[in-house]
Amino acid sequence: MGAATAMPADTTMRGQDVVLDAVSMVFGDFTAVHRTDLEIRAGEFFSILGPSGCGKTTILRMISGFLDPTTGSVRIGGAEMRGIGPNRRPTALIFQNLALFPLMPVWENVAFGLEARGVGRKQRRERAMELIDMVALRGHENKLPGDLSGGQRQRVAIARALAVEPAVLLLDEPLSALDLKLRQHMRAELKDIQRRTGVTFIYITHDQGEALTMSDRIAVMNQGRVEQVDTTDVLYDDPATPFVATFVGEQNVFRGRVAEVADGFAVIEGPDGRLRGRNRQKLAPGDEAMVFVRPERMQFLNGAALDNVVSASIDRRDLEGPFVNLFLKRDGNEIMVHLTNSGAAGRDLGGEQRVGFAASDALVLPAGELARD
Amino acid sequence: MGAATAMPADTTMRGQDVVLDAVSMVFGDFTAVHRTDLEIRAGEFFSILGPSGCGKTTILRMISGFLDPTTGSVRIGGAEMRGIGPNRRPTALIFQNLALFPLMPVWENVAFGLEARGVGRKQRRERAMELIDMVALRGHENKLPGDLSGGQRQRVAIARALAVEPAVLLLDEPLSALDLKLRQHMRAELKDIQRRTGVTFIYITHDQGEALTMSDRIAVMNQGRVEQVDTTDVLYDDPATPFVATFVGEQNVFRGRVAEVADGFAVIEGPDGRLRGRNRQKLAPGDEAMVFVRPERMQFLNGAALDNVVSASIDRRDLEGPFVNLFLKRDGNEIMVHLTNSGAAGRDLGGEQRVGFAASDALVLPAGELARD
Amino acid sequence: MTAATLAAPATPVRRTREGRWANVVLNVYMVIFFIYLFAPLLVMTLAAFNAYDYPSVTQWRGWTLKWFDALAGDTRILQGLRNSILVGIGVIAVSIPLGLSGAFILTRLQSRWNGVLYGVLVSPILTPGIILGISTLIFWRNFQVPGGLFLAMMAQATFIASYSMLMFLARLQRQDRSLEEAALDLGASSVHVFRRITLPFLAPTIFTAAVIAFLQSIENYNTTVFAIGGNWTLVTEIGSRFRFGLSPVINVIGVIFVVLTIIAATVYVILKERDRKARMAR
Amino acid sequence: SSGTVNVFAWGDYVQDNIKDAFEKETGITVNLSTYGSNDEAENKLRAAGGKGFDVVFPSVDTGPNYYKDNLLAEIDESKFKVDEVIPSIYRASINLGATNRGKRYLIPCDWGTEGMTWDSETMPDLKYGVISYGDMWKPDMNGQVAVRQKSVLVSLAIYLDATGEVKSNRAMDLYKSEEECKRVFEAVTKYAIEHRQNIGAFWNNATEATAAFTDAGCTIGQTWDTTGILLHRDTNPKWRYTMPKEGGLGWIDTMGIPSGAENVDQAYAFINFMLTPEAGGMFANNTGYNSAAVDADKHLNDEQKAAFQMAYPDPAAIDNLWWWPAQTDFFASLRSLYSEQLTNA
Amino acid sequence: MGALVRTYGRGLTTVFVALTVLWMLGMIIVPQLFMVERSLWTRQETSQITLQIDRLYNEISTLQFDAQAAADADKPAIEDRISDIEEEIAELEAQEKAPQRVYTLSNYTRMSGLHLRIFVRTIFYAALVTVLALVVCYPIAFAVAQVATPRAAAFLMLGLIVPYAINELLRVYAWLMILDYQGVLNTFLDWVGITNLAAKQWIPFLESPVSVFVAMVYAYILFMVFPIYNTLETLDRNQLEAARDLGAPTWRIHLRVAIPHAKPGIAVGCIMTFMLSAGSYAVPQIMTRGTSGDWFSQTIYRQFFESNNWNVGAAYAFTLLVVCIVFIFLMMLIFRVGVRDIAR
Ligand SMILES: Nc1ncnc2c1ncn2[C@@H]1O[C@H](COP(=O)(O)OP(=O)(O)OP(=O)(O)O)[C@@H](O)[C@H]1O
Ligand SMILES: Nc1ncnc2c1ncn2[C@@H]1O[C@H](COP(=O)(O)OP(=O)(O)OP(=O)(O)O)[C@@H](O)[C@H]1O
Ligand SMILES: [Mg+2]
Ligand SMILES: [Mg+2]
Repeated sequence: MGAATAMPADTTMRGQDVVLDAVSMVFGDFTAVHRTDLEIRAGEFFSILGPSGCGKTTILRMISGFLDPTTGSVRIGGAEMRGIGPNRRPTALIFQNLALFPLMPVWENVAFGLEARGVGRKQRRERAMELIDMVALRGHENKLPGDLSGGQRQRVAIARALAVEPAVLLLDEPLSALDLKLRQHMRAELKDIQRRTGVTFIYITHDQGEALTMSDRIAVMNQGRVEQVDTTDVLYDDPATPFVATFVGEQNVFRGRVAEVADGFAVIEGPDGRLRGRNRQKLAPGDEAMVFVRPERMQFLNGAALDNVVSASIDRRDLEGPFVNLFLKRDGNEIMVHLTNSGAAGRDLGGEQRVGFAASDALVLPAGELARD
Repeated sequence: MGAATAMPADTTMRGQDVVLDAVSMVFGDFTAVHRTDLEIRAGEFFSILGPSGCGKTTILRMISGFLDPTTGSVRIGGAEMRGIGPNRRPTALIFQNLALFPLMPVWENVAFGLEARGVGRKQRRERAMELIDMVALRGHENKLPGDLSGGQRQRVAIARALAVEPAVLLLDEPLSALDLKLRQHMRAELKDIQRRTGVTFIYITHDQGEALTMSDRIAVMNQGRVEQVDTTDVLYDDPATPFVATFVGEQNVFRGRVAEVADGFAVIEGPDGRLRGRNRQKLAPGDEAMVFVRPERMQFLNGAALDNVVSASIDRRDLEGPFVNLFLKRDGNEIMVHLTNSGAAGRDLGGEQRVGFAASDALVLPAGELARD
Repeated sequence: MTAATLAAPATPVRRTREGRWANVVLNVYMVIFFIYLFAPLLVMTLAAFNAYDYPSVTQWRGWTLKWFDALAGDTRILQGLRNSILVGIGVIAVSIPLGLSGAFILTRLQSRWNGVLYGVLVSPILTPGIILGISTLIFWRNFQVPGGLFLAMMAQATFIASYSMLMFLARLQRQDRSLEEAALDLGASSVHVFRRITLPFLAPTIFTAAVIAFLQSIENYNTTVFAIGGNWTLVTEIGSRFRFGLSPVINVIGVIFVVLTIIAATVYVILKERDRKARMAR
Repeated sequence: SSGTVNVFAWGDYVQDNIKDAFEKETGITVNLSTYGSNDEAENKLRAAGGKGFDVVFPSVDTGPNYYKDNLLAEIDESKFKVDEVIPSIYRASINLGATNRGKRYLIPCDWGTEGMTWDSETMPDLKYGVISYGDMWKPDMNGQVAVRQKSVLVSLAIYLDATGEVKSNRAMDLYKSEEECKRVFEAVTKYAIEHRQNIGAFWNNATEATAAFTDAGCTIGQTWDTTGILLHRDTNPKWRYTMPKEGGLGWIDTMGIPSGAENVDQAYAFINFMLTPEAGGMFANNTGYNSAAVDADKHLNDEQKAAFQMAYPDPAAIDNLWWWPAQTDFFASLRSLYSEQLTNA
Repeated sequence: MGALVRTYGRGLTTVFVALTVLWMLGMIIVPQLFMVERSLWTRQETSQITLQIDRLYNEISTLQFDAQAAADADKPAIEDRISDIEEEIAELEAQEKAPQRVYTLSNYTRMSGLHLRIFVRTIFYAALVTVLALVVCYPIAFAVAQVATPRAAAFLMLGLIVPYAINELLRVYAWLMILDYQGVLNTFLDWVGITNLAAKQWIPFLESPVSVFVAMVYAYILFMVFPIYNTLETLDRNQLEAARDLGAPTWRIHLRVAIPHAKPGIAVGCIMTFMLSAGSYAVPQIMTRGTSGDWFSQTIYRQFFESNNWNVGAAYAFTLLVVCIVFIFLMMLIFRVGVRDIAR
């Protein structure tokens, strides 16, 4: 835990920006990535978030140079990358399974990129030791990767990638093999290393928690397309599509048809009655629409008047620790209410309940594909 | 999803109680389980929760008969079990990896226990079909386990174990191989099956979320010892030891020495000043102590007066979706504040802050080992 | 299908520039290698259709099928084939049970002797074939058992059993031991567990091991030639014909085996491919 | 009579016509196994403990190898028609290894020679009366000579005895005693190694011998009669075969009954049949060897007669033959020692 | 053993143990011990006296044969001669001793300089074949394991296996047909104009050990390819990519990542190839037609089946076995692999 604070900053590195310009990737007759434009700023922590198979790795491999885009171009620091192999790009890749060299001790792993560049053994080792210090692994330099813990291995992979002083670090779900606690811990550490080195991080994940906690900006992908690029808060509060709305965080979804629009709000009519929410995408009356409300914005009606009210019966109460999730049933539709564990949260509830939410907490979007459960 | 509600109840089974009486288990010179007493009531959903390697599986194997306790005795339904092999105990075990027989179709898997008891093929199949109905797998009876989804396999394992009409079902982290969503779904289903069959479930897990959501009672283990046995809410609100306090859910921990005691409260003096909390374990002045406060009970001082106040600077804000975790730094010590995502939660905060908590939300315990991060 | 098209880029790995040159070299090498691999087969096959009395392709005397007729009438070769099959079946019968027993013991024996036992049981694989033949011959001499089909079978089984054992070991190592425990927990007796869980699990391996044992037996020369005594198998007959009167009949045998193998292999690949597709479809 | 007889013979000895004729005449079924060299026959029989076969065809000089391990049964001269065998051959065979300590084990079946085969197109000057073992050791013959490891040292001894370079009583000293044998082999091997570059191929059996000329590029060499004759007849008439002036190496193949034979009566029937004039003639026509049966030559075909004429243009060629004496232990082991030296030189 | 009984019960366990013991003792250990025993004694050679007796007997037989045909008048003389000889034989037989079995190391120590040379050369050549096979097979194993698509890999595998459908002897013989004087290669070169067969100008491939190497590498390719393939197949492709991403050229990727990973496979392949080639009888026999030097296996064969000296043969065989064992241990040491790794 204390590792992060003890790490010295490394000032030899500097991030560069990455621009994908009308890039697409077709394998045979399957389009893995549709025409995409993306600008990643120098020195930012940028995440690409999406379900499995949506094309995240493909984008990463185009940036790193293992794949040539079918159309469009990749520019790093302004320089066109077509025709430049992975070993000559200012990028370094961290693989999902880390791909540490199991037969080399830690320091040789870290020094491998230097070895490949013909740096002498002594210098290599010195520089490797600096990086090993940076990731707080001093004392482990002669161990084999197999003898390290998951988190330590993670740090070796980072040090190895940083050893070649990349301007852009590409991380392909680097935490997915770790267990929950360690994953949460490494989030902070990764973020910290990024801040100290100033290197551009492009981070791939299908775990929204990871993306939300670490990133400056996030691109959400679905089936080969980028659906939204925004900061974490905007993404969470103002998702652009039903997919983004449901993929990032939990949502209660109500379907219906727009009945009225006024003042940036829309009223939807559906099986759950009339519901009012923000109409950011300027839907017109008659449009098929969906209303999204976060479970934590749902409230029990203890006398308070709310814009929208639904009644349902409590089915289950899941104590998750710091919070409690209540599940309410309504005609086979499930409504989820998120309550902070106030000691007695929801414990005294039972039977039919009326829950509601403010119109400003609800978002109306055109009907569309939801993220698969 | 709807499966659980569609399942008919099975009335042929009845749970029995399990008593561990001064049981311990020594491997060579390593004591995996220290002298333990445990009473599991007939028909309850009992979980054993603890970190990896703490001895959970060992306890389970002693109950199922694969291991003989070094000392003490195991009684099931009042009957002493020593000398009775796993194939003659009224228990059935569900393995972490399920251990379905890959070459037998579902129904043969389910019927295996009956086959081993010499029940005729026709009867076997009939009974198997009943159980397959019960776990809502009708239609899949002739498939091989390899052709089923993770959740379906899970249900086959349950049906197979129930086929021998055990009084006690032992489950060894049966959900750990599933992905998050499915895991959450199966929790409800398991709980439901337990409720309908009335069989005693002894459920092993290192995932506190699982234990909290499903169990009637939980035993928390650490390094071969049971530290607390209680219902979920008690465990969360009134942990008996620092280990339990920190293993179950998140905690902010403050160290110090008891200065005053009065009215069931104690005042602790330490590097964070004077802090007041509930003194359930009747510590006396001068005792080394720790104060535990859940992150969701921490509050920012917006004028409100609180018993305890600490000032610290905001270091990091992790947006987790429905809630936001704020991390404050104070002399290298980290304070975590859990806020429901109210749209603007913590976004406007910065710099030095004063946070506090009510004395009734804080718990004072004798100083001791914390759960490893 | 040439080696070059086989190695055609299929994964992104080889789209890299630096890899490209290395890949050209590798492809060229593969082509040469496969020529090396198949040239003898081609020569062998052609010679089977040459009317010349000795196996040859340079002394071309016109196409003929007469060697196929000659093979059909060659009683020694046919008898040799029968003997080979007999020995092969014997080898299966001996080496599969031995291999299974060895594998079971090695997977379960928790003792420092395990390593020693393992060493002894695989040693026949690492022993030159002629030595196995010689020692078998010398050993059985003491019991007045002369060289012959039986000794050939025993000598072959000595090392083929080791191969089978290795296959069973590999399979058993992949066995999930909790399966057997689960069965026990459900009330099954140990014999029941063996019959219902362990054997079915091993069944495919037993089948492959039997096929491989049979093929190895048929193919073996170095060991057999010492132990066969006055009798003969197909291979020792071919061997002795090297010493006396080789005719293209031998090539015909080769051609038949090649054709059979290609058919078998193609069927295998097709089945596997279908299996793979079926699995992908799920 | 009836039953079966297990015959273990040289590959070309018992061909279908002989087998059919025998089976038709006696009603006995022939079970045939074949071998390609004396070593093979001897060792298979030894490995099989003398069991499994009823008739074998060892070369007469290898007899002692069988006696040592009691692999053969004594011939019962009452069951076998001695008159069928050419008497001079029958007599000569006694000393060549057909008997042991007063008992006969082997009956001559046929005889043949090892002489010179050469390419008459590139070497038109060579012919019977001129050609010598020495022609193989001439300086300009690099890689063109084919010889048999087991016999080349003996023929060379005969040649060097004739030229006077190494006296050996026409190679008979090789059998006299171990010391003499060593002396002669030593000298002869030295000579051979000095001329090693001439040797283009060693052969050990008929196939290899043929291949030596057709595939390995040899133009002259020492071969069995059948190799030379068949090369001449089937491959190219330019190949010739005849006796060198020092005398060809003569061998006699015999028939014997293994000690573990089970069908002894049938074995005698088979042996007697093989030595009838008709069978003898058939045999000679089949193989190109010369039958030891009385009157077999009356049944020779023209081809065979012509071949005989080429190989042995006059009776002196036969009189001058050098017959392989019965092997002694030291001869066998020294011969393989020195031939190994030659091979690995 | 406890675990065995617990899983399979007493009855089955007994069967397994019995079969394994039978195999281990009756088929592996004891036969080898018998071979070693056989290599440790000799029978004294028959003496000159025995030879003399044999010859005298033959003389009697000849005289007896002559007597049958001789005129009656000559018969007494012949019979006298016979009885003289019989007396002589009786005298000699008194001196003749039955050959005895003597335990000695002479079968080993008396290995002639020539055989020793053959032995050393064989080991050297076998090592050379092993190295050659490694060099030839590594790229193939790598290509099949790492570069080819699964489909192509299946076909490549098939291509590797098909030549093994025909027997080793035939495979090697096919090479003879290719490398011979009038073989495919020389004929081709003749056609191209490099050689002139009619003028007896050809490239004597067969006359050099090269031909044996070519055929032997060919014969044992599978035994080298498969173990290496098996290990390389488990090499995570990401490691290769990681190495390339870090800037390593192809050769360094192999040197630092792929080859170290394939070490156990390389060790096993080398052990198998060495063992097979050092003990190969058929390949050198066929490929050289006996003209170039022998391999030790041929010498062993000759001891058994030509010189009829099983004891020396057993001694030679045991020597070969010892060298193979030493080689195995050497490889295991160099590549730091255990016996267990040979299990694949
Ligand atoms: N070389 C290839 N040939 C054909 N299709 C490919 C290839 N590589 C990837 N694909 C396909 O492209 C799609 C996107 O793949 P990609 O690996 O980018 O997904 P991903 O988002 O990284 O998924 P995951 O989270 O599972 O890693 C997938 O459907 C995949 O099957
Ligand atoms: N047969 C055994 N011999 C020796 N030690 C053992 C044996 N079985 C278990 N142990 C040890 O006992 C301790 C407890 O093991 P156990 O399997 O009960 O842990 P667990 O709580 O189930 O852990 P996990 O969550 O990782 O499954 C471990 O330290 C383990 O190494
Ligand atoms: Mg991916
Ligand atoms: Mg466990």
